[in-house]
Amino acid sequence: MEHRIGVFVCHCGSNIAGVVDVKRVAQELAKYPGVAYSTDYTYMCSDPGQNLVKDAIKKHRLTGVIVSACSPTLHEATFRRAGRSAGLNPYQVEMANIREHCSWVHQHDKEQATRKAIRIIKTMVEKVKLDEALAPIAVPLTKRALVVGGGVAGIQAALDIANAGYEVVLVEKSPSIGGHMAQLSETFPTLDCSQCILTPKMVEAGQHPRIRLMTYSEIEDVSGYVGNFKVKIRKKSAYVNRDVCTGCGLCTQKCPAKVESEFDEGLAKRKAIYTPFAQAVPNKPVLDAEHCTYFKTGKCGVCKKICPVDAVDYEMKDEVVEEEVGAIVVATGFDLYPMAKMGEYGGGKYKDVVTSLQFERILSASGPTTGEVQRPSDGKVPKEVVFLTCVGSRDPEGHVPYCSKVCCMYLTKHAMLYKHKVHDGQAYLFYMDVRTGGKGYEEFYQRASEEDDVLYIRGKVSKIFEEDGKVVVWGVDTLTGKKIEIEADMAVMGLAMVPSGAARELANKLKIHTDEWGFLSEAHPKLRPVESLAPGFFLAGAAQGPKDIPEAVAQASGAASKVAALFSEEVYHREPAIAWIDEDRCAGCRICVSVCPYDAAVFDEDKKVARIQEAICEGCGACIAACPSGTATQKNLTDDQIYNMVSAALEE
Amino acid sequence: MFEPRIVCFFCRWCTYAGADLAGTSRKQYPPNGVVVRVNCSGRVDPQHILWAFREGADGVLIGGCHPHDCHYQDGNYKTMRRVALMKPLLAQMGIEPDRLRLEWISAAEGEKLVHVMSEFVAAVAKLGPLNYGPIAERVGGRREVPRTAGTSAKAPSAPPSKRAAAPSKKTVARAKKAASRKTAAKRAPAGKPSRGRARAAKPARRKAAAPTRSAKKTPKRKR
Amino acid sequence: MRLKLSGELIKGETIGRVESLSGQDLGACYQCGKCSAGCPVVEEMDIVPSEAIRYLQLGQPDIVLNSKTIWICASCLQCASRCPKGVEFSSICDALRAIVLRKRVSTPKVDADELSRLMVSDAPQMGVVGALRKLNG
Amino acid sequence: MKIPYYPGCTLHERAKDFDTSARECARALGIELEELPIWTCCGAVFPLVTDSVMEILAPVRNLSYASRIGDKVVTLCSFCYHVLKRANHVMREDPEKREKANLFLRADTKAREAVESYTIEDYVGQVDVVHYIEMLRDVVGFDALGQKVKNPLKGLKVAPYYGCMLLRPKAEMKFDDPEQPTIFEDFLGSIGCDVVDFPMKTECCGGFQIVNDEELAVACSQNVVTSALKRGADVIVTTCPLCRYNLDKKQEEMAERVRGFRKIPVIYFTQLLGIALGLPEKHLDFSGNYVDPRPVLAEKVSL
Repeated sequence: MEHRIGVFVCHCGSNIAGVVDVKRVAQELAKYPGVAYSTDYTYMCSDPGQNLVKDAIKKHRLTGVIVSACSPTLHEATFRRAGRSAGLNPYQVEMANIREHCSWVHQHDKEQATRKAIRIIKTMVEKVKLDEALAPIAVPLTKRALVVGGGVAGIQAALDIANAGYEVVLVEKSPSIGGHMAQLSETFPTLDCSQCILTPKMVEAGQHPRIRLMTYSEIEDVSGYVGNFKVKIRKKSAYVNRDVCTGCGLCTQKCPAKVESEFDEGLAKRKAIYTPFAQAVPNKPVLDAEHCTYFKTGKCGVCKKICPVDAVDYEMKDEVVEEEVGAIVVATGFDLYPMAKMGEYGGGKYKDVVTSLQFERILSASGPTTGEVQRPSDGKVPKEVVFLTCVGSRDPEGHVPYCSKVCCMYLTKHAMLYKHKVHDGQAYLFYMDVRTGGKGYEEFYQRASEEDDVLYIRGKVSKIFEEDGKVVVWGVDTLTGKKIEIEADMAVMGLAMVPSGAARELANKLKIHTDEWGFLSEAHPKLRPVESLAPGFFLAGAAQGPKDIPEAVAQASGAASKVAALFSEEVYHREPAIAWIDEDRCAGCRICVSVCPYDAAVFDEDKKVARIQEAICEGCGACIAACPSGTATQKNLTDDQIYNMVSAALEE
Repeated sequence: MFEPRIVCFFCRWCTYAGADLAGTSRKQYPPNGVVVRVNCSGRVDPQHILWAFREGADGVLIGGCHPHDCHYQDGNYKTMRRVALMKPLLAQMGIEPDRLRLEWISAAEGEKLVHVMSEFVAAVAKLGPLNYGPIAERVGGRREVPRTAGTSAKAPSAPPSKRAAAPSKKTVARAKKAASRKTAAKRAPAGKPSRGRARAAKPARRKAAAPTRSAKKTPKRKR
Repeated sequence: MRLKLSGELIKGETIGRVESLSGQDLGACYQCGKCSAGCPVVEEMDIVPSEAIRYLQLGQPDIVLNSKTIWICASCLQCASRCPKGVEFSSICDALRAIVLRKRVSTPKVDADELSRLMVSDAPQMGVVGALRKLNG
Repeated sequence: MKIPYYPGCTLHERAKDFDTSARECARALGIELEELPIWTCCGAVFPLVTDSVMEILAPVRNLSYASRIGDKVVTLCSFCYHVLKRANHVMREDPEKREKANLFLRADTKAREAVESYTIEDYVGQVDVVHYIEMLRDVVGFDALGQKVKNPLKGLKVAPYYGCMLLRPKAEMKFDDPEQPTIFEDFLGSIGCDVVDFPMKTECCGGFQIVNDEELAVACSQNVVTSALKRGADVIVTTCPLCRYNLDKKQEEMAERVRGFRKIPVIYFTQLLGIALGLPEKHLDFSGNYVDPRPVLAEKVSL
C-alpha cells in the first residue's frame, strides 16, 4: 500500500519555532519516504490549524497524519477529532512531541534541537505508516448496578447511583441494611447520634423507586464482564413471606426462643423470629431456623399460629435469582479482629473486657442498657474504665501490621461519652500514637483530655486479668518508664479492623484482587482509589481499608460517580489499541495467560490457543513482550512498528 | 566530541509524563535520546533492545514507574527481571552492559529525568561508540547499509520480522524465555494465576540490612 | 539530664555488637513498652526494658551496660513472646550480659560462698547451674 | 511400650520424687520410660546469644544419644524440655551451627564407645522432643487416661501452673497457646479434678534468680501462689522442679513477709496422676514437699 502521510509542524508561537528551525524540519520531512505533504504553521491547535489538517487530508488523500507539536496528552484527542471529521480514522492521527521533549529542553542548541525534532517526527511517521484503522471496542452496557453490602457505604453508593437515574440492586446478607454504623452510639467528632443520621438514609434506600433491596441475600456467583455481568443471588429463606408480612411484630413478641443478639454484640437476647433492631429496613422479621424451637423439635409453631396475615411459611426454601448488571460496587465492610486471638487480654473470657462495638451498644440509647453505662458482668456502673488502642493493629508479629485508623478517634469518643454519663468516673486511654488526621479530630482529642479529663497513657498493655471482681490492667507509661497497674471495673478493646469474613470469599467469587489481609485492592493507590483493577468493579468503604464514616461515604459517592459515568454512554467504549493473538500462529504455551495482570488472556481449551478478551484487556503489553513465538501483538504498536520507530529514531 | 545516540523506551504513565514535566519546567538536558512511547515498560521486549543496538544505538534507556506504582500492577517488575537477564547476555555479545539502563522515573520526577538523561549520555559517551560490526560477525547479524549524516532519505532497514540475520534470534529467544519463566515462576499455584501477584515482588517484611551497623549483624535467628 | 547525640554514637561499635550478639534489630522497636508492662521483675529494674532499648537506639550503651536491669532479667521470655515487632529483649539482655562478662573484669555476680550455702541447702541443681551460666558466664 | 527418657540432673537428685512418680505412672499406663544409657546435664538454660555453639553441645549430645535408641525422647523437667527442644530446633534449622556441633560430636567418641553397637551418625534433629504430658495426650490419650482412673479426684481444686519454659517462645516450643494454654486443664479434667483457672498460670516464678536475688524470685512466686489461693485452689501442680522449689519451699519466706499467709501444697502433676491411678503413696513420695499435701489430699480424695 502506498503511504501518504501528512506532516504538520507547529511553531507554537515561539515555543517551538524559537528553538527548532520549523521550516527546515518541514522541508526535511517532505523528502522522507511515504510523506506526501509537509508544512508548518503558527498554531496547529487553532481552528485554522485544524482546518489545515482537514483540508490536507482531503486534498492529498492522506493515509496518516503527524502533528508535530506538543505532548499527546494535550492535543492528541483534538487532532484525532479533526482527522475523523475529514474522513480519516482517528487512530491514524499521531502526535510527535517536539515541544516538551525537544524545544523546551534543548533551548541552547538550536541545531541539535532541530535535528532531534526531525528524528522524533520520523519516528512517529514510521509508527503511523503501520497504524491500522481502529474503532473503539464497543461493549454493550446494562445500565443497572449491583451494590454488595448495605452498610453506610453501600447505602450511599446505591442512593447516588439511583439518584443519577439508574437502577440499583442492593444486596445485604443480614436481615436489615444499616451495617455497623447502625450499631454506633454517637459519632466523632461532632457527637451526633449515629442512628439519627443514618436512619433517614436507610429509609430512603428502602423506598427509592430505582433501588431494589435484597436483604438476607448473598452473592452466589458472578460471570461476565464490565457492562454485562450476570449475578446469581441467593435469597436466604426467611420463612416469612416478606411481601405479605405487615411487620406487626406479634410473632417476635410471642416467640419463646432466646438467642444472643448479633446487633447487640451478644450483650442482649433476641428471639428466633426477629428484626435485628427497631429501625430495621425492611422492618419485617426473619426466622432463624437454627435456633427455632419448631425446627429443632417439631413443636411450637406459635409464630405461624399468631400471624394475622399468615406470612410465616416453614416450608420456604432458599431461592437463587439471576440479575443482569453493568457495574458492581463492592462495599462489604469490616469486622473486628477476633477477641479470641488476644490471649493476653483474656481472649474473650472476661465479661467486663468488651470490644469497641460492644461498648458502642452499651453507650447507645437503643442498646441493652438504654444508654446507661453498666458493665456486663453485674450491671454495676464502672468507675474506672481503661481503653486500649492498637489491639491487634500495628502488630506484625502476632496480628495485623497496619494501623486501623479509626480506633484512636472512637476510643477518645468512648472515653468522652463515658465521662459525660459517669461524671465521677475515671477514663484511662493507653496509646502508642494518637492519630487524629481529620477535620476537627485533633481538637476533639484535645477536648477529651482538657475538658473531660481522660488520662492518656503512652504505652501498651501487656496483660489483663480478673481479680476480686476487678479487671486488672498491667500497662506501662513509657514517658516515665514505669509499669502501670490499674484495678479497673471495665476495659474496652480498640480491636483492629479486618475485612468482613464474607468479603474474602466474595472477592474470590468476583475475581477481584485483595491485599494479603483481605482488603480489596484499588486499581491505583493514588489515582484510582475507588476502582478495582478488574473493569466494572468499584470499591467503597472499609472493605478497601480501615476508614471512618466520612471517608466511607466519600468513597461511596466516588464509586457511584464512576458508575454513573460508565452508564452515561449508550455503549461502553474501550481503547482499541490492545493485545491481539493470531490463533493460527499461537503455540498454546500459555505464558501470556500467566503474565496477564487482568486475566484477559485466556486459554481456549477447544482450540488449544490463547485468546485476548477484548472487553478486559488494558493494553499493557506484558503478554506481547513475553510471547516466545511473537504471536501476541499490540494493535497500533506492533513489534514491527517499534522496530521501524527505533530505526528512524537513530537516523541521522 | 562523540555524541552517543540513545533510544529511550518510556512508559506513558510515569516516565513519559516525567519527561513532559521536565519540558514544562524548561529543564535542559542533552538532545541525544529519542523517546519511543510504550504503554508500560513491561512492553519492552529484549528484541527491541537488541534491535536498537543493531540499528546503531550506543545506549538504551528504559523508564518505568516506581515499584508498587506500575499502572498495570507489575509490568515494571517484569522489566526489572528482563533487564537483569539482558545484562549478562549483552556482555556475552560484547556489548557493555552499562549501555542498557533501567530507571524508575515518576510523572513527578522531571528533575530526576534530567539527571538520568544527562548522566546516562555522559556514561555512554565515555564508553565510546558501540562498534557493532565485529559483534554482528560474532552473533550472526550483519549491519546493513552504513548510515551517514545526510542520507536521511533512506528507508529504514528491513523490519526484523523479515530479517534473515537478526541479532541471533536464538539468543534473544532464550533471554526472553528466561525472563518469562522467571515471571511465571513467581506466580504461585497454577490454578490461581492472578492472586497475590502484587505481593510477589514486595520487599521482604523486615527491612533489609542497613549498610553500616547491620552489616555486622547475623541474620535474625527466628527466621 | 542531657544526652548528646551523634551519628557516630548511634552507629557505635557496642551497639552493633549488641545487635549482632542478640540477633535483634534495635530499629524495629517502636517503643510501645509492652515488654516493660508485662515484665514480672520490672519492679527491681532501674531502667525498664523498653527504656533500655531506647538508650541503645540513642547510642548510649554504657547506661544499659551499667544498669541493674540486665542482671535482674530472669529470661522468662514474656517480653519476647508479646512483642508486636518480634524484638526479644531477653536476647538483648543476654547479649549485654555477655558483653560485660566476656571482658572478665567484674566480679562474678553469684559468689562462691553464697553458692556453697545454696548447694548444701535444697535448691534444685538446675537453678544453680542456670544462675551461674546466665549471671557468671 | 518402651519410650526413651531423659530425666536430667535435677530429677536424679533433688527432684527424685518427680522422677519416681513419673516412672510409676507410666508403668501403670503400660509404658516403660527407658532412661538413656548415657546422658549429661542439658545446661539448664538456653543461650540467647547468636554466637553460641559450645552452649548447645550438651543438649545436642543428649539428643544424639537419644537418636540411637528411638525417634523421640520424653522429658519432664520444663528447663530440660525447653533446652532440648530449642537445641533441636537449632540443629534442624541452622546449617552452620549444625555442622559445628557435629564436628564436636564426631570427636566425642569415647563416651559413645561405651555404648554397645555405636555407629557414627551426624545429629540433624532426627529426634522429637516430647514432654511427658504430651505423651499422655498423644500416646495414651486423655480419654483413655480417664478410663484408667481408679481414684477420681472429684472435688479437688487444682490450679495448673505452666510457668515460662514450656510455652515460650511459641514458634519454637509449639507446646500450647502461650497466653491461654489448655493442655494442663485437659489433663486435669481427664483425671477428674476441678480445674482452677488462675490468671498467673503463665507468669514467671522467678526462676534461677532465686540463687542471685532471692527476694525478687520470692516476690514472683508469691504473686503466683496468691493468685491460685484467691481462686480457691487446694493444690498447685507444676511440671518443673525449680518452679516447685520457688512456689513451695519459698512459702516459708512468703509467710514471713505476709501476715496470715495461707500455705498451699505444690506438687508435681505426676504425683497427682499417681493418686488418680491409685498408686501406693510410697511411689509418689511426698517427703520432698515443704507444704505437706497429704492432709488436703486425704480430706478431699482418698490417698
